Amino acid sequence: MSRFLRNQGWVAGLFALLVFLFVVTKLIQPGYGSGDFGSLARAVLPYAFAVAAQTVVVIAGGIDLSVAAMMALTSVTAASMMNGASEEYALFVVPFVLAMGLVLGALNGILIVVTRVPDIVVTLAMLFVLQGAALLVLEAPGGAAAEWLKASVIGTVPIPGLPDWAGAWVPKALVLLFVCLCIVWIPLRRSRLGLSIYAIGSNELAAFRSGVPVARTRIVAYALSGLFAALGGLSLTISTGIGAPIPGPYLLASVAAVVLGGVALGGGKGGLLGPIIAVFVLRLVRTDLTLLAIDPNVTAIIEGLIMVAVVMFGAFITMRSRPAGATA
Amino acid sequence: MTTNPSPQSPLLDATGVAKNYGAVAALRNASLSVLPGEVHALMGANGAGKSTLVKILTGAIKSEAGRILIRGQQLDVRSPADARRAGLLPVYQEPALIPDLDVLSNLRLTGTPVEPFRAWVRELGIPDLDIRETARHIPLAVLRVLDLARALAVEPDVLLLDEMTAALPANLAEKVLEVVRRQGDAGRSVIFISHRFVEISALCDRATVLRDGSTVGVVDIEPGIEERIVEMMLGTRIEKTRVTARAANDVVIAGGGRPRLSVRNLQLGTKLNDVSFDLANGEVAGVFALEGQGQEELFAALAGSIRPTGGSIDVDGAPVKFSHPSDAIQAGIAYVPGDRAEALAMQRSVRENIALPFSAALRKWGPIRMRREQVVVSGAIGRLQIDTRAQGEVQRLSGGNQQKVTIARWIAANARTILCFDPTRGIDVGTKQEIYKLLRELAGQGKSVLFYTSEMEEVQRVCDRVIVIFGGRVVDTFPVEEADEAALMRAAYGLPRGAKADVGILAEVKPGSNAEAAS
Amino acid sequence: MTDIATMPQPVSFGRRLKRFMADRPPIPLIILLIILVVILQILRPGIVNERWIANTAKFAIPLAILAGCQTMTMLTGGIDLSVGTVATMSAFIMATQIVNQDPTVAFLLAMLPAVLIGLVNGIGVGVFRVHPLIMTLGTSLIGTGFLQVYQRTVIASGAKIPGFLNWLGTGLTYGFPNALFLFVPVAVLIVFMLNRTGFGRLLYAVGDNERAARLSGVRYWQVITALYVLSSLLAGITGLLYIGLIKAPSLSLAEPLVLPSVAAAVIGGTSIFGGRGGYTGTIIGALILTVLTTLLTILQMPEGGRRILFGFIVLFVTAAYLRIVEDR
Amino acid sequence: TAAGKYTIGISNTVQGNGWREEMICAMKAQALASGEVAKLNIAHRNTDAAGQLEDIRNLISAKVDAIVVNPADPAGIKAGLEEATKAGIVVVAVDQAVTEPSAYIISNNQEEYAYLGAKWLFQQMGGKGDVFYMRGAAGASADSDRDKGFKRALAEFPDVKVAQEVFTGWQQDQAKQQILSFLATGTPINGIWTSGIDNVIVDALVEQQAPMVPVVGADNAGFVGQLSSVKGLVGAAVTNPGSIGGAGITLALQILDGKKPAQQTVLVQPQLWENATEEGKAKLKSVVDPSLSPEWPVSISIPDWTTYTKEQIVACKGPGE
Ligand SMILES: Nc1ncnc2c1ncn2[C@@H]1O[C@H](COP(=O)(O)OP(=O)(O)OP(=O)(O)O)[C@@H](O)[C@H]1O
Ligand SMILES: Nc1ncnc2c1ncn2[C@@H]1O[C@H](COP(=O)(O)OP(=O)(O)OP(=O)(O)O)[C@@H](O)[C@H]1O
Ligand SMILES: [Mg+2]
Ligand SMILES: [Mg+2]
Repeated sequence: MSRFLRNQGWVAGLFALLVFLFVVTKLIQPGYGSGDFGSLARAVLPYAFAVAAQTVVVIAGGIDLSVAAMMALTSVTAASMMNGASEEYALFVVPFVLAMGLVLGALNGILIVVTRVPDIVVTLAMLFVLQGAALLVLEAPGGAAAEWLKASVIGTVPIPGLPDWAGAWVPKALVLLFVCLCIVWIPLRRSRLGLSIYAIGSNELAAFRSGVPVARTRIVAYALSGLFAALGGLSLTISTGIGAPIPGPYLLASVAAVVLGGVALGGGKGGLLGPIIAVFVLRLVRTDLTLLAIDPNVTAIIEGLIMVAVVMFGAFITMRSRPAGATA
Repeated sequence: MTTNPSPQSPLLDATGVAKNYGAVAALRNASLSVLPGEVHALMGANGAGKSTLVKILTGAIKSEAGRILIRGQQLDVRSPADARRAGLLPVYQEPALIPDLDVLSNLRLTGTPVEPFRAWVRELGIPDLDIRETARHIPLAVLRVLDLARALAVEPDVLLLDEMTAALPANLAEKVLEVVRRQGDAGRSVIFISHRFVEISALCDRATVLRDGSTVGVVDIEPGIEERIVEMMLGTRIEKTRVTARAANDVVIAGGGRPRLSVRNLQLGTKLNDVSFDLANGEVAGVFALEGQGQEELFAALAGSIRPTGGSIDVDGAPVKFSHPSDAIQAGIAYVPGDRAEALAMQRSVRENIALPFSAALRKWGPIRMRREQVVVSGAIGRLQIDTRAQGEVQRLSGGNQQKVTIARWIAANARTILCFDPTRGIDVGTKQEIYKLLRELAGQGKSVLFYTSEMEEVQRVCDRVIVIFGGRVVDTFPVEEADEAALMRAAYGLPRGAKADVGILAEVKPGSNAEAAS
Repeated sequence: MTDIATMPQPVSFGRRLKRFMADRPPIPLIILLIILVVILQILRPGIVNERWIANTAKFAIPLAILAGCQTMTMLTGGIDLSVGTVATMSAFIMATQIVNQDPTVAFLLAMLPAVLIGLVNGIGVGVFRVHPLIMTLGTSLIGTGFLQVYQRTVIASGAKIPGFLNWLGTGLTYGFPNALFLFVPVAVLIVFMLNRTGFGRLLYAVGDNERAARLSGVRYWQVITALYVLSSLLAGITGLLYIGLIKAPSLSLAEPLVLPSVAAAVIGGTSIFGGRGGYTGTIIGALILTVLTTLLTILQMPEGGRRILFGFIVLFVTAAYLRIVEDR
Repeated sequence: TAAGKYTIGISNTVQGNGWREEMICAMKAQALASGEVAKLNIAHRNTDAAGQLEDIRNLISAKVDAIVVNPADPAGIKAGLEEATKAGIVVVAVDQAVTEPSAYIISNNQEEYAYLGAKWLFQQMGGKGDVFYMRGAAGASADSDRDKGFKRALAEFPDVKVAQEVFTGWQQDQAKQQILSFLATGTPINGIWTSGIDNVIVDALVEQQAPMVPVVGADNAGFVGQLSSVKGLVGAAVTNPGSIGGAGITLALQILDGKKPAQQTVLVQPQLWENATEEGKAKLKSVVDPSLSPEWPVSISIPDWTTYTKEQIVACKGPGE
């Protein structure tokens, strides 16, 4: 039990915070219902994929500043490919765009390994490159998305045996999110590859000495990040029906959620669940601020304060929980 | 070189291996040949290049020259993963478990079968391991054993153990030795690095001796071989200058004066129990202990690095509480840690490293008086005879010179008390002599030194008195005249002074080894 | 594996040249800068004239000062993402307070948020050990929020650019930008501080090996707090200079300088992991970026292509520089 | 305190820019002046179309009576607007059109904005010469609309060439660096068209003592002031009132009160104020307002659509504040 708390305590606390926020939301707006929850799930979608993309590389001991630009590029690519094309064509577009994310992510990793330039600089340079590429694909917002794709995040998933009122609380967007993340993450987490990603983030030397192919693992981590970012880009196209070449606010949001989710920026620690819950928390805070009609200017302050306060709190308990006599 | 004609062809055969770290030649011309089924000792003084050779054999670092044959074939071992595939499995001097993964994940990472691992762990004396525990939270000694069990579980052809037993308590060390010997009996080869002759003679068939990066001999282990090995290890440096260094200085122990440092009932979690002793002005007090008996914690507590949980420390008769090393420094107490990497800013110059304490206090943040600093720093450099050819970055200095920088810093700062934790680690014999002399000189000037060493003979060369620690307690305090190696060893194992009991954990394993242990 | 490595070899000219440059890091950077200028001159003959040099300096100076903040924080292994917000805040407050206040009072008011944000950053990083990226990101969000709130209170009074700042930002003396009157002392001071003062030594020491610094009696939190306050103060002063140059107070005035300031420090050879680097390289890094921007502006190519080129050039310059300096 | 009965939600996706800030203040002032609004619920931040969808859905959850939105993209928020209409909420888009058919639109005509200014500029240039084309943010929909208008005017003047096209990102510092770099190349130009980042351009010309060429900008206070005060500057300000936000509130209230407009779309046509003629100069004199922030458009009200006073919009207070 105590180990569970030590390993999962942060995620559990975050989850409790999320539940608390739902209660608060219900108090502010008694009419808050399943439909509103569906809206929340749809809003979470691109952020969740962005944060998943960031989480993988942060666990591997890196950072990816190109996440948002990658989402923009994959989004405009998908939107322009589907523009005027048949519904079936989208069946080809989706895997194409995902493969593109994978390859471009791997390119990030390869550049880091080959040039030996720090991650933060390589991905910063790639931020400009991908942004530029997005502008070449679509100079202005536009394009289209297949109807069936758009429908894939609207409404709920009928689950046999579940009463209607409960089924209403299972929005498609949420199911889609969890299916996509689980398909990639769960097998990965259990696999040797996944462990290698943790290993190079935790202690690169020890990982190397344990026989982990460090360079290859780093490339794979970035490739996965690219894949998640492509999912994020697709989800943007799906929810808005267009592609926009200017990156949205996903980079900073992803870094913030990663840290709130209990993933150490040094690497090696944490999982995907925490950051995803953190995304829900941040989006729900946003909802609550809107429901309360708080002065928009104050919301930026509140969001910043929450970020700083939670992280400071985390640092504070780490400091407290260190064994007596340990160095400060 | 002692040839040992053998009907078998070697399993592993390395010749002419060389490796340079910048200005430091870690290996010049090392060779090593291991037969199937043999437990082969790799011996050499500190810094002789043993660990470096193990790292090269297992692909952790690249050599610059040399030829490595495995089963007669020249395999390209570029990474530990390749070595693993070739049947070579190391347990390095530093733990290799991933700190943030639990044990099970660590096993999966290396493709180690779990059940054999568990069996080995039990065999190695840890019956109740929780395989779900994160490596970061496991004590160092247990981690070392797990590292070994992980290697054993895949049944490697050649097992390379680098100072496996150094950090282990006696009971675990004994189990490890048993297991290793059985490996040999089962026809697998083991390369075994240790500084402990008892272990070598109990375990090994042959030994390869390294000196200054070159193989200087291969010998069969037989009774009485120790002197040969020591001779080979140390080369011409063998002539013993016992106590002469000390005698050269007239020891002035300030009799009757207040002790410089007075420690009473010091307590630190489970690591230190009720430690009490005094350190006088003008005295070099030795601390002797086996690995991991609480000596590191004692030094850290005196240096203000960690806070004791009980007891008191008095400096010049006045009680002090250190909450940060700067408090200790303020009281004139400086700490030279054993690990250079802990004490030096590796990318900075020698000068900056030596002058670092001058800038530490808030009121010293302003412009530096470069001329004055230059004088003080070069004084210290001169005094320790630091080779400053590569002084732009400390990391380019040789290990011994790095170690000298850590000491020079406090000579420059004129600290009144120096806590030296194994300051001669990885230092060559010439430099060692200089350091011994320096410490004596400091004492001659009325300063006091607390000196921990892992090498027994240093105690007699440098110290006035020796404090022996075992299991976090002071078990004995000798005047140096009585501190011969046998007496020290006995005390270090917690045996009462004067007891005639056999020393060494393997006393009953191999009759006849006690004689060597005491020699 | 061969025996060649152990034999003495005649040192080739290339190797000697490389060693020469490796020991004098600014030289390869200056060469890179000259190459860029030559390319510019070839593309637009006649562009490199006195006026162009003055303009380049005008824009490089604010960037170089902010990059100085990054250099100092990066030496300790940190980063300061709040400099953009701090600079914007002091610029905006100065421009709006000068309308009704005495210039000294306005100046003090303008520097107040800089000090506060620096202090909070320093305490968060130095005492609570929050990751600098998150800490400075959080405070910059909070700062932006406060600026928005403040902005509404001064709409009625309008804004004015003090003549002195105007003179400093845009004026020329004998063809030299007046901004040099601010920059030269600041640069000399930073270089002097990093090389010749106790505080500068501590920045390097703390970033190189915090434990070693601690054992030498250095109190980490003091150094870090002072550092972030200093960084914020410099950012605040940059804001004042920048408003004199741009002459239009907006709520996102200096934000676009943040990422380039990081890039300038990295190109200039400061290690993002701490302990290595210096300000001279950073200044040249800022010049390189400014020239690069001009170069891309005059290239007749789509915006997307420009950004792609920018990203790749930044990556190439950093990688080439690392190769030259690191491999001895 | 407010006597009104409606709650109106506002969604805006660009923060920190003078034009957008004026738009928000106009909305607040108009809501207050109308006396019909009890509360404004403002979602005002930097985000993209997906983020705006989130805000719109949150406003639906908050059960507002009407939503006034400045769309991040005309098509990108269609789904959210549709849901709002289904929930019985009146939707009004301001500043730019939206593709959702049930939404009402009151917008500045961006294409016309660019066309009007460009045409005037090309005429000033005598129908020939080189123009420096300083666009907005690459990839923004308002920018591409304006590009259409600019290109339309360009097509009418075959002898006018674009000497250089740059994206300012609607950022002052970037624009200034671009114009300075460009001036330093010594390339002769005959006119400058800007997408509303205008006063820094004039500043640059003055600072560099470069030959004055005609400049087209927007009706920002700073630029309008320059048109009447900078010696030798010939130029025109095309109106792009941020007060369109106030008009949006008015339209929403009219619909809530059952007075639906004849068409779904109301376009506010831009005006052009130039200083080349005496008549134009007089007009400029009458609108110049040095007390406003230089980034704020001077057209702080729109006749027939807004009823607040200057004090009210400058106070920037909504009902209940
Ligand atoms: N990374 C490194 N950089 C520079 N020098 C190194 C490095 N690693 C080892 N050395 C130097 O190489 C020499 C051989 O080191 P090695 O670790 O092989 O010694 P060892 O025989 O294992 O000693 P010990 O008994 O202390 O473990 C030493 O002088 C050491 O300082
Ligand atoms: N910046 C410096 N450069 C060179 N030597 C220094 C420097 N600072 C201190 N020292 C030397 O180090 C030794 C101890 O310095 P320390 O600062 O502990 O002195 P102190 O007794 O505290 O004196 P003060 O009252 O001046 O602080 C002295 O010999 C001093 O000359
Ligand atoms: Mg070793
Ligand atoms: Mg003193």
